[in-house]
Amino acid sequence: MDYTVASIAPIVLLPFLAFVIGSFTAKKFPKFTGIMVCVAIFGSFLLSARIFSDFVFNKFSADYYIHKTFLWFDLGPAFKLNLGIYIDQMSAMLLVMVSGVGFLIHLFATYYMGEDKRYASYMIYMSLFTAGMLGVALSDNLLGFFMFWEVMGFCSYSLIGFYFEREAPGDASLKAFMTTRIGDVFFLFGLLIVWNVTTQVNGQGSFAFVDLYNVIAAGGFDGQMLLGIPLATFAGLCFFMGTIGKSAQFPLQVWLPDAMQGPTPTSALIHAATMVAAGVYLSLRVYPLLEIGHLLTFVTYIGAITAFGAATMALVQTDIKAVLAYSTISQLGFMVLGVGVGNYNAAFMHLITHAVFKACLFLSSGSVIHSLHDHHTHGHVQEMPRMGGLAKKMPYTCFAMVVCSLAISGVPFFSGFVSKDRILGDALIHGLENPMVYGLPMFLGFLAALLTAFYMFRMIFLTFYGEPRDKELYDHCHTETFSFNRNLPLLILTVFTLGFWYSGSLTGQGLVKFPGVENKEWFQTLIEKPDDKHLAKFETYTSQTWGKVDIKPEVTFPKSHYDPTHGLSEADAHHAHTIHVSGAIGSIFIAFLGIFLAYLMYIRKSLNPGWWVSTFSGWYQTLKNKYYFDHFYIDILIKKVLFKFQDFVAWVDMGIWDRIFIDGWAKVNDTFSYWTRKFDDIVIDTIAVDGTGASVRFFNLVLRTFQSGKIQFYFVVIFVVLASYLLTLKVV
Amino acid sequence: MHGLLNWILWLPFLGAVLILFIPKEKVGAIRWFSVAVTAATFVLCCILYSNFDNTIAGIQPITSVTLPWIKSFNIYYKLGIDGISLPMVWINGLLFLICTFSSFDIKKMHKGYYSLLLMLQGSIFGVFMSLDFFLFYVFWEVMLLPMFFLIGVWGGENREYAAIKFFLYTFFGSVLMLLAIIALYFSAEGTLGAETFDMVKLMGGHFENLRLSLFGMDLPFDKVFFILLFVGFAIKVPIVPFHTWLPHAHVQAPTAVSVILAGVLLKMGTYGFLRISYPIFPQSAWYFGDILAWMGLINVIYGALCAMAQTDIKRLIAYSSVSHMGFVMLGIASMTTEGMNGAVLQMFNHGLSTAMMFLLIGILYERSHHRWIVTPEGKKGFGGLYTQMPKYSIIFIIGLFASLGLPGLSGFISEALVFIGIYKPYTTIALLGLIGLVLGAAYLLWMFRRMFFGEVIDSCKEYTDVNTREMFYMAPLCFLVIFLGIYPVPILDVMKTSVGKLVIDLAKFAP
Amino acid sequence: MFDLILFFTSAILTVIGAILVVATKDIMHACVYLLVSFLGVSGLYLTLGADFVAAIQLVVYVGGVVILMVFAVMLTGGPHAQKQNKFGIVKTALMGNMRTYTVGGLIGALVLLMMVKLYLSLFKIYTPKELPEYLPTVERIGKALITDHVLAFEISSVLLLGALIGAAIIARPRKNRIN
Amino acid sequence: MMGLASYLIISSILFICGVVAIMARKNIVAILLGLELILNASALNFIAYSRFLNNNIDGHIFSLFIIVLAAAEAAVALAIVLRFYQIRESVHVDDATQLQG
Repeated sequence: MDYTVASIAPIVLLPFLAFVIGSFTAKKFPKFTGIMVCVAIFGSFLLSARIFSDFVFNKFSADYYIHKTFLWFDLGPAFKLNLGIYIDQMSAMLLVMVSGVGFLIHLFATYYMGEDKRYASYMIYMSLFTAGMLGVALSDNLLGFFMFWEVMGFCSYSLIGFYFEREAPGDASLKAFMTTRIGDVFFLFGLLIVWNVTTQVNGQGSFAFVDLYNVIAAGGFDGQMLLGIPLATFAGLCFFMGTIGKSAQFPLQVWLPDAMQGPTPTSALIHAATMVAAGVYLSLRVYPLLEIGHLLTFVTYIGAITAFGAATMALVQTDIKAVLAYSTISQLGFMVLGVGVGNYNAAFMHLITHAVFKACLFLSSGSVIHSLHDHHTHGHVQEMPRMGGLAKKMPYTCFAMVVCSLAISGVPFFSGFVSKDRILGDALIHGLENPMVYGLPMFLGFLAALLTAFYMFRMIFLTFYGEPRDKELYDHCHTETFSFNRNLPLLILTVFTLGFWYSGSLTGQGLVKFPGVENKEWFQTLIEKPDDKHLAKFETYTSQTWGKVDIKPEVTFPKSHYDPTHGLSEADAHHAHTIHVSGAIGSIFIAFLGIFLAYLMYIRKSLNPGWWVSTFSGWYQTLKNKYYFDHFYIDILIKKVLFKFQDFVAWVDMGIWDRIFIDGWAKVNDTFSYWTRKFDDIVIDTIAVDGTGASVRFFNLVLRTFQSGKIQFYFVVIFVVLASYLLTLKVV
Repeated sequence: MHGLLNWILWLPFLGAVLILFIPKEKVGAIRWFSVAVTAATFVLCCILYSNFDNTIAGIQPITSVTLPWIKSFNIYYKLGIDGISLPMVWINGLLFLICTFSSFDIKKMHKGYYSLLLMLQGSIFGVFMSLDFFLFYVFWEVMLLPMFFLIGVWGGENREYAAIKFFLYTFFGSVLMLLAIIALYFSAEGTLGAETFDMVKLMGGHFENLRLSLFGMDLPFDKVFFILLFVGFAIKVPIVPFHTWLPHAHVQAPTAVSVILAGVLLKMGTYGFLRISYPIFPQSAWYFGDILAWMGLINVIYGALCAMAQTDIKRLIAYSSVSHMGFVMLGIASMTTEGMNGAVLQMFNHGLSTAMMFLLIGILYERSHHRWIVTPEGKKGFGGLYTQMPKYSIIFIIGLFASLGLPGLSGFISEALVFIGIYKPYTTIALLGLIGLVLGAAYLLWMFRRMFFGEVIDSCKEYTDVNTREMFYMAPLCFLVIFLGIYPVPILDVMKTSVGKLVIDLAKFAP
Repeated sequence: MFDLILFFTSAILTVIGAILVVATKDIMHACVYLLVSFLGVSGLYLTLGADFVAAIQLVVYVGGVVILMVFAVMLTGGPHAQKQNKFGIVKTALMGNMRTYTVGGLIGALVLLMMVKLYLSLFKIYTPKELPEYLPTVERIGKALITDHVLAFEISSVLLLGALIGAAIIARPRKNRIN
Repeated sequence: MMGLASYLIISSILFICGVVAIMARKNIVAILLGLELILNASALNFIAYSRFLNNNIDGHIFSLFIIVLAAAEAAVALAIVLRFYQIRESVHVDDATQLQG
């Protein structure tokens, strides 16, 4: 296809230009700015959709790609820094997801933030953020990736701290930026390693993914050590630290719940649908490095711990957004778990499906929150204990939220089931094969799935069903009427929570097929894991310069076909399918069990939540306090260690080094000069110089005493002298 | 073209003299005259930039000036620029233009102030342009004088202490440098055939085999004088054990002087490394490379930690300068193309971002008359500035994020280049340097959070947002910071040939 | 025999006169005793055969100097001098008291020691010999003065003239007296 | 016959008396009297030596000059005393300390 700069670059540039123009028009024309931003993102969506349709409908080839580079700057022939775009199937899907979901969220934001006095500036930040995420998706190299990644970090900072009149958003934004920053610097170090290795192998450093894959295939990392750790492990760990930071994995998950301080569409766009997904996307992009660095087990554990830990924390939240925030962390944990167990495209699929339904959930919660206005505090209500029975008031929102909750819980026919089940299925295979290593992550994964179903429906039941617990609030809540920017985005997103969009079969494994959509496992077919065996194809990948039209006549891209055996032998494939089916059945059971438990507890009230809380109050407190991570980081690591240490250093600097050594040295010199001055005064001046004068004066005094003018005294002297002369004279 | 450097160098001095003839009551005339002089100088700098030939490595012959000065000692009036000095010359022109605008706030003795400011500009130009050691030293010393008075007269409440400390500290360094210069002068006869102060002739590692007898010890000549030059330049940079003049000077200096101090003056130290220490003593540069790299690392982390503990904004930014100059040192110590380019670019970018920060603090100080994030009584010094001064806050955010190295703003590219450069020779240092990046974000954002978020505290309710004049001089910096963050080529193209030559020259002496 | 008598008489006059000059409390008496003493000295000159010198001694000293002294004493108010100096401190008595005499006595003893030391050695080497007869000295002195000692002679004449004029000028009363 | 020793003893007595007069007296005129005694003692010595040592005329000449000097000295000194007395109305030697250092 004839891709030129004009058909690709605007995907990023449109929202970016909307940001630039908007920053000048925001003050004067807020409405216009909001519309312009939406239009710009819709433009990105159209261009992305074109690419997507091209990739999926026309080519349908896992090998099809577009790679364009341009020289950013060079420092002589030995150092050229290229930026560029790289679109393969994964980027194409991510692009369409980000721009599509992003557009819907923007649309919703025009409703949610419409009355806010800083509506326009909110919209342009969102626009810049979307540009950043699209840049991440388009970037052909790790440096560009990193740059857009950081731009997203900045936008996240600005948007979390959007309500800067209050104190809490300030803390939350600082925490978010700093926590992700820790991951980012490791990411940066990973970049350095990649640059160095590519320089060693190719003689020309590069950050491009393709070059990275080629270098891995060429064994560029083999046998290299860094600080006693294999270089590949080190590099993989660095990139995975980026994931941990950005995707809020254990142990850096602390920032994401606080990030809910931002307006709700922000939470939907940044902290659920896209930005946090960028971390997982990074892990997927550097998957070969994780593989040759033997990090997958580690990744599995991190994912499983995160998924389970966040799910448990979500159990006790009373804030509707907090439940969703922890659920996000938990789902991200599932994705990372998927990466860890090697189910590359399931992880990516979960990224996409999760983005859709989590965006929808957040927007729905935004819809709920926006409707509930507390006339006493003049603020919106987010606390679930004050809700209840809202289904009657908000039928559309309720519908969207229930459907999305079904999807996230892993109920069949919904997207969450398709993607999550595949991850759990692979975890099950690994767990059964190697229970000593993968047993625990598998177990935690299933447990987290159970908890997910439970807490999601706990939220649904508490919010929409039962009796309204705050009657006044309920009465003030307006009945929802359909509006294009409030309900339309929810409903559109709801449509895409259905499983068949993503897979032609119920489980996503081509096993239980939907009627009429046989062999449409496009997701699995097109996303090919770049593991050790599949790296060879990247050697043929070439990049065009920026301005040229993308034509690859000499290379043909055969249409890909779904391989049900996934390259395994017949027996192995059968074994895997058997386990997957049993896993699917298990997870269906688990999902319904979770929903049923929630039903028992919050609708039937046959299980009393209060009894559980009082019985396990220690656990309850632990969960309420987020396993004391915040306490540990802020109160102990930062306040007790870092602050003390920095105060100590500053004290050493000014109190010891400057005051004692530098000023002390001045003092020493001062003292020395004081004593030399004293010496000068006393010895040189007083004694030597004045002393000469004084001695003259002294003898003057003596002689003057003799020169008394008394003649008789002279005679005495004369005679005494004469006598002494004569008496000593030796006269013969 | 030949006279261009002369014009750039002497125009500020001329202005400094002419301004004395304006009656001191005519404050407006004094201000606008100095603006005119700096603007003219800046225009000349731009002409210089446009006439610069990127392909020539080393000194540009077209602009060089060589005139005999003191013939009997082989002292020449020799000016010239290359890719390393041009960015510095240009940013000097720019920052002084901005500083004259920002100095409209000063309250007393306008004539002397502007005269000294112009004199300072001229002498800094001289440092960056002179290719004769003697001339270099003269300008290096002349620079101290206006600086001393600018801090000592127009500074804060503890200005005399700061000014004297600044003066003595840097003077101590220059004396060591003078010693090295004289030693080089006399040793040049044995190695080069004639006694000379010419930097270009002295370059190239001619002093490797010389020995020096000192206190009965037989010492290598080049290493001893490398250390002396190092101390002289390190005080200017400042490298950590020699840095304590900086917080005092910054805190006490008036805004414009802080800007110049952080924006241009500190770069004289690193410029000295690139122009003098390294080319003249390449063997020693390799020999001491490890130590320099570690010192750079210490600068980065130590400066950041100290900055975190500060409650005075200016002092915080002063320490952040220490931290950022550490990156420059890392880049220089790496001796790689990327690292060196990164270092020079970082010199330029730090000049922009830190100038922004100091100007912004100056604007705030103009309104608040204090600079406490947390007052000594433990109360909030500022709060809710975001609500109170939205435009100011936006500019502040740009400066802040440029300073902490956000991609898309200028600081990132130079820091990334430095890290790419330092990774290969000193991997451990690169890894530890990351702590500096985290801390760098931490102290800046922590400051931002405490000052700008939350409710507007009572003392901040009177503050007005930035006015047109302030906007006018902040805008070019904002633009440059963003533009160079996206497209650094205009600066990199100028420097890369010269820096590349320097790296190649140094690589010849690699052990 | 005559010589002997003359000698003893003269010696006694001289010694007694000298001692009384020191001892007396009255300045006028002291002048008179000085006169006696000079007479004795003149006699001693005669016993030594110095006829001309003895005559000059009589003429100049006894006839001139001592008279001058007497006039001086009379012109300066004699013994009636004030008892206090300008600071109001009581001055030592004009003719001396116990303290001044003690000092004088000590110095005198010192001089005596000197004399003894000098003369004892002199007497050791001195052997008396036969003395020649007395001869008139006037002619020889006159010749010596205008031959060998003419310069000293002329100088002393100038000196005398100077002393004369000087004394006259110094003693001349002035109008503007310094108080 | 009388020897040299007897003359010398007499002149010594004269001399000592002169010295004591100079020391003990405070009257300038009285001091001058002591001075005259000393001069006479020396003159007597000259004469005695010239008689007993070589019997020539030189001692006489010296004595003559001493007498001349003594006369001149007495004249000037007494003039000074007179003048001093005119100024200070005193002949006390302790009042004449104008030449002290």
